[in-house]
Amino acid sequence: MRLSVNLCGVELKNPIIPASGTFGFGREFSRYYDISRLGAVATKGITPLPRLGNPPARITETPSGILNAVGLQNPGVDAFIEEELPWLIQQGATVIANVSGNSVDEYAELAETLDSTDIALLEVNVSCPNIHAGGCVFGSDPGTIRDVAKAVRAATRKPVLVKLSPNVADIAEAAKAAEEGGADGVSLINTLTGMAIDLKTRRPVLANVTGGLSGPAVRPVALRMCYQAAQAVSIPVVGMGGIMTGEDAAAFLLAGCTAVQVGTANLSDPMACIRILEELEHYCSQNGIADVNELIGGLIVE
Amino acid sequence: MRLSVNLCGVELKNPIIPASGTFGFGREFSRYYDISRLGAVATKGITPLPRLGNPPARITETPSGILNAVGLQNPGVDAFIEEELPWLIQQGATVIANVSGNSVDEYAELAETLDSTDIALLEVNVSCPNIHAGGCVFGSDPGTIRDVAKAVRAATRKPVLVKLSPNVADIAEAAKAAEEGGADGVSLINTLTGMAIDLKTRRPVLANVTGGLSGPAVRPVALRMCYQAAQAVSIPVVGMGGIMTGEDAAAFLLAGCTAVQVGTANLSDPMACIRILEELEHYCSQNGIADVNELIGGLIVE
Amino acid sequence: MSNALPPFSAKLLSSRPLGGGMRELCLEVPDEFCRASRPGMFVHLKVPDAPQHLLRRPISIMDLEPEDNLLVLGVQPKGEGTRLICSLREGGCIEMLGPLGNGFSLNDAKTVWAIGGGVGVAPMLYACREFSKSARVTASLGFRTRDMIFSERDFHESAFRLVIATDDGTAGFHGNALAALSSHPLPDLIIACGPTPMLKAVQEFALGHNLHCQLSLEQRMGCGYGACLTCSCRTMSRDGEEHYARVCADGPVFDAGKVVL
Amino acid sequence: MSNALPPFSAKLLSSRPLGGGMRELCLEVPDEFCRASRPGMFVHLKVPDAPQHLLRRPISIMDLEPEDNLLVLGVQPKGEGTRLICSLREGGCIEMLGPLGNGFSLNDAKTVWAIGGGVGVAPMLYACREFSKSARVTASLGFRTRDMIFSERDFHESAFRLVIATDDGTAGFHGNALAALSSHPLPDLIIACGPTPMLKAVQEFALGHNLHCQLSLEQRMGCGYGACLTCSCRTMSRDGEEHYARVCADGPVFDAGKVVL
Ligand SMILES: Cc1cc2nc3c(=O)[nH]c(=O)nc-3n(C[C@H](O)[C@H](O)[C@H](O)COP(=O)(O)OP(=O)(O)OC[C@H]3O[C@@H](n4cnc5c(N)ncnc54)[C@H](O)[C@@H]3O)c2cc1C
Ligand SMILES: Cc1cc2nc3c(=O)[nH]c(=O)nc-3n(C[C@H](O)[C@H](O)[C@H](O)COP(=O)(O)OP(=O)(O)OC[C@H]3O[C@@H](n4cnc5c(N)ncnc54)[C@H](O)[C@@H]3O)c2cc1C
Ligand SMILES: Cc1cc2nc3c(=O)[nH]c(=O)nc-3n(C[C@H](O)[C@H](O)[C@H](O)COP(=O)(O)O)c2cc1C
Ligand SMILES: Cc1cc2nc3c(=O)[nH]c(=O)nc-3n(C[C@H](O)[C@H](O)[C@H](O)COP(=O)(O)O)c2cc1C
Ligand code: FES
Ligand code: FES
Repeated sequence: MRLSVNLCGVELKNPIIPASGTFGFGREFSRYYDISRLGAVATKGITPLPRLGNPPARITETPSGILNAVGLQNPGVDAFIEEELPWLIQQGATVIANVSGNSVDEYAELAETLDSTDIALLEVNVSCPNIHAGGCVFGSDPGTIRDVAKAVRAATRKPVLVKLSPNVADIAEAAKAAEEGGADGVSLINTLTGMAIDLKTRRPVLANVTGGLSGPAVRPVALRMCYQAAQAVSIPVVGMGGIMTGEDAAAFLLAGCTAVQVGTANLSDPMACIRILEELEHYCSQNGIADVNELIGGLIVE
Repeated sequence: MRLSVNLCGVELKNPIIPASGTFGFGREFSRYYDISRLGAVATKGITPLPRLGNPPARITETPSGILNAVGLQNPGVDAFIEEELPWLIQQGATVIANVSGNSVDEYAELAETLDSTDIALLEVNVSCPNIHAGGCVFGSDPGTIRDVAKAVRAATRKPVLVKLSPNVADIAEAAKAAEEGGADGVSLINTLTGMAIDLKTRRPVLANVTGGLSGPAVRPVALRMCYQAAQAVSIPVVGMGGIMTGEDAAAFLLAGCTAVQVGTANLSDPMACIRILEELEHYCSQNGIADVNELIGGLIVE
Repeated sequence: MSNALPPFSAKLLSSRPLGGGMRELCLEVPDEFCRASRPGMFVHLKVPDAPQHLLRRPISIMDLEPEDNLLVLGVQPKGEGTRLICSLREGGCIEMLGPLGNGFSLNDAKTVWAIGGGVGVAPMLYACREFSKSARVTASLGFRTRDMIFSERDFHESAFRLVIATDDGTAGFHGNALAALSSHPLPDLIIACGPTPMLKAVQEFALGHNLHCQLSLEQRMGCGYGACLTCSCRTMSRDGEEHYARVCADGPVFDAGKVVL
Repeated sequence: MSNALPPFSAKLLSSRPLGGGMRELCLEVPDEFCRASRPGMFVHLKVPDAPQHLLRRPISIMDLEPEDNLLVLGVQPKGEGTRLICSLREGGCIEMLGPLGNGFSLNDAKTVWAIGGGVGVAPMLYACREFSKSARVTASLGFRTRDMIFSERDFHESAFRLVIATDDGTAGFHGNALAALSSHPLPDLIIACGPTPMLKAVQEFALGHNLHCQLSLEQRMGCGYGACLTCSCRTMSRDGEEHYARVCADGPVFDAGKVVL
């Protein structure tokens, strides 16, 4: 069975990629399995300088979902390049560097800094709901998305994925903005902004008040947005949001995604990505699919 | 214990209201309990003319949520006034008429038609994701929200609630647009647009392809949006989205809602609203709250 | 006006495998339930201990023994919900709403064909039992293959005549449950429940022969009691106007002449 | 490098009530688990048959009998997750990840105070048992009231000396578990687990008296194995710089001098 897919010119062993922020820089997972078995690895979000992140509590459970407000805790791009990337490359991982900036310039600088490294792709997170740029979230405005895509595209030779926020009125428009800016692909969805209240203390559960919702609860929204994005653009779409099983992954491929990312599932189970990969293989073989590429965009809509 | 709240000048026995589209016109529920026990009743969405609705399948289950695409099947405003409203009034229900139009004019006409009836409030649904006005959903544009609110406000003496869509980038802006247009209150959230795929047939589960996601899965998003809306406007907010228990209802009141609506829970259990009312009462008495109004906006945020 | 039975918790008295992977669940139900039940009605079951499954699951009444307050269901574990329902242990409880729906009407029919296909065989047992009190009921039951057959002995007992058909000819008539009746004299009434292609065939046959015919439909449901309008099926009124009726409350049983399959 | 024990299914051998609403669960665990365990470590339990609960629940190792591959947990049914864990039936299985975390380090201490409060008493039992092999361990256990006391006999067996304290004075010392030790000679090492106010008091005491002290913290967790950075606690490095450490992987045990409570 053929599982490999081509994502923006990069050949991936298979379409299963752990999602940014749920896989650290892979070290913890390499204690459980050989991470080079994965299609690629999306790193924890990287910023120009180290970030402390938000105060705790940073996570809580919601029905079939979780809310997180890590706030982009990370060691900064230099430490990433010096300490994390070489290790990842040594493991044989195909690395997608996920980056976050506070301005168009910061994004461009990050892209430039990473251009000469061994990363395979750049994933530009314009959508983290837990940090704010001048009060408003970057990624909900098509104009800004286009500007960031353009600046990053100009600053690197690596293929660029723009990671979109679901907290928008029109995801097709956001995807088109990324495409117009020169993105080689889009990935979605990041988390939906949500909130939980502790009825005993009458306070927000998260210190940050709001957090990002992910997990199976958001899957219907994610699937819809991926479908709409895939309809709207001609660049590849990387889908995610609540993927817990191989069948969930197959649904995103059918909706038009070239590859998928697995986030929250890693928090429930360190073996999740490998299990999902095996289940996807099983689904294909059960359904007479010899090449996983047959699934991509295979949804039948009358 | 005092449970009554004042919603836009209308005194409600209690803050529990069944949500539009999940309660029909109340007849089915009156076989299970006395519907005058409820704070009010939000009717099925009413349009100027009768609507057939979408072909089946119209509903499916998702993790801790449901997707529906009823497509506003309803008998039209005249049949509502002649056949449903008198019956509701006779039951002693406080009626919130939920209306949907395809243009600003249609909304104004609906408001005018209903002005001389015995409804207590008008709930203007600018957000149903299952019908489309010229391809784009009405309720995601603040300008349109303002226009609809204004036109409806001018066409009736009844208090007007504008029901907001969660499929927007900035809910505070949407709420403010409604307030600026003259709305007496806002209600939210309507459903998040989502999708489900049948892995066996490789087709969308719903005939309409997409549907509206509701239930506990969306509660964190709903709670966040209600909190943000309540912070942004000075008119009352009616909160909903995944309320299944009295504690859930209390969380929405704490977030700043004057009353809450219960939707999907009615589909799981015809007694849901009454149970939730009793649980809310229990929560109050357990926590030394003598007046439910003490909860409203009582969230402690540092 | 509050006259409907609110959801109640029913105790599982026994659970045993039927044929074809189906399970027979015998549950204890209150008197009011028994009094309100009629063949063709269904119950709406909460998936036990699984709050993530918000919607109930509609399951036909397969049999009822009012003297013992006994409800019998035949459940096919199809997806996660029915699988969890089938794995309930004896002595455990399941939350139930019902009986719901309109049910079959015998009217004055003296001869009846009760045609069931697959899981749609289940409601036919209760119908045979009840309608046999005043009519001659010929039950024709279609299964995919011999191993899928269930409740044959119960039908033998309750129907005037029993015909078994299998798609692959491994038991009884080789073909579908309607074709299996081709040599039988036409009845006053046909009632049928099963997969849509089967219902279509029955509908066409009944309309062609001008026979009274009632079809029991399946549709994805929300509430189950008429409020949410999600369980629609297309119906055609006399004047040719199309409507969407509610399978849960206007059905699940529809006049073959009125429903568009 | 793949040297961590992947999640495994552990059989519940016995379940019995302890004091104070807690339940003692005895589970069968593999040899590798026993080899890797140390006092202060925890397991991360999947809530059984409840996919809507995505996150696991961290529970300390309360005791371990490696010869019998026996893991003992003490679980307080606090919310829905722990309630479901506590209602697991004997013979059933629970999915487990672990042992996780760093655990307490005895180093060369010869005298130890093991201070536990409430549910935080649980990990102290395993610590007493292990550390008593080479040190004199005085266990001081604080409970809200007499009815909340659990595992007293086990502590009697495993600690050199046992002190019980209750907030309301219904048993033992009237006051908290630290105050209960005021007349005792100072130890080489204090280890503590319990509510934050208690930990703060212990921290202050230890720093004031220049004692080695390790505190076991609680925090809401995602993965439990260091990947998601959601379980943070504030730490202070020598140079006064603040960081967020991971309670699951850098802890749950922290040097009292480094952690900011
Ligand atoms: C009036 C009526 C009577 C029925 N009687 C029986 C019976 O006696 N025995 C029996 O085994 N089955 C019966 N069914 C079918 C049964 O309801 C479905 O197999 C069941 O709902 C599937 O649930 P699931 O969780 O196992 O499957 P899933 O596919 O996981 O269910 C997902 C969702 O789709 C709905 N759904 C899926 N298939 C159907 C279907 N065929 N009809 C309605 N909803 C569906 C489910 O209720 C659920 O909401 C009946 C259906 C109807 C409408
Ligand atoms: C390292 C560690 C060891 C622990 N050891 C024990 C033990 O031995 N025995 C015991 O009874 N309890 C122990 N706890 C506390 C236990 O994990 C929580 O009581 C439990 O997670 C609550 O889950 P719930 O579903 O019952 O409650 P809910 O409040 O419904 O849980 C909601 C969410 O919040 C999290 N959460 C709530 N309270 C806590 C808490 N105090 N700490 C961490 N997460 C929390 C839950 O894990 C879950 O994700 C320990 C916690 C930690 C961090
Ligand atoms: C704990 C946590 C941390 C995350 N951090 C990042 C991040 O740093 N950068 C980013 O682009 N997305 C981040 N995400 C979002 C995920 O990559 C993913 O888009 C989202 O969780 C939806 O997928 P899922 O439902 O499979 O988790 C984070 C998600 C979680 C749960
Ligand atoms: C079956 C169904 C039909 C609905 N129809 C309408 C409608 O006609 N008008 C409307 O404003 N909202 C409609 N809604 C949205 C609900 O009123 C409510 O906003 C939403 O479901 C969120 O609340 P919940 O999570 O409690 O269901 C409908 C929801 C459902 C589930
Ligand atoms: S299922 Fe709600 S109307 Fe039929
Ligand atoms: S819980 Fe994930 S890093 Fe600690």
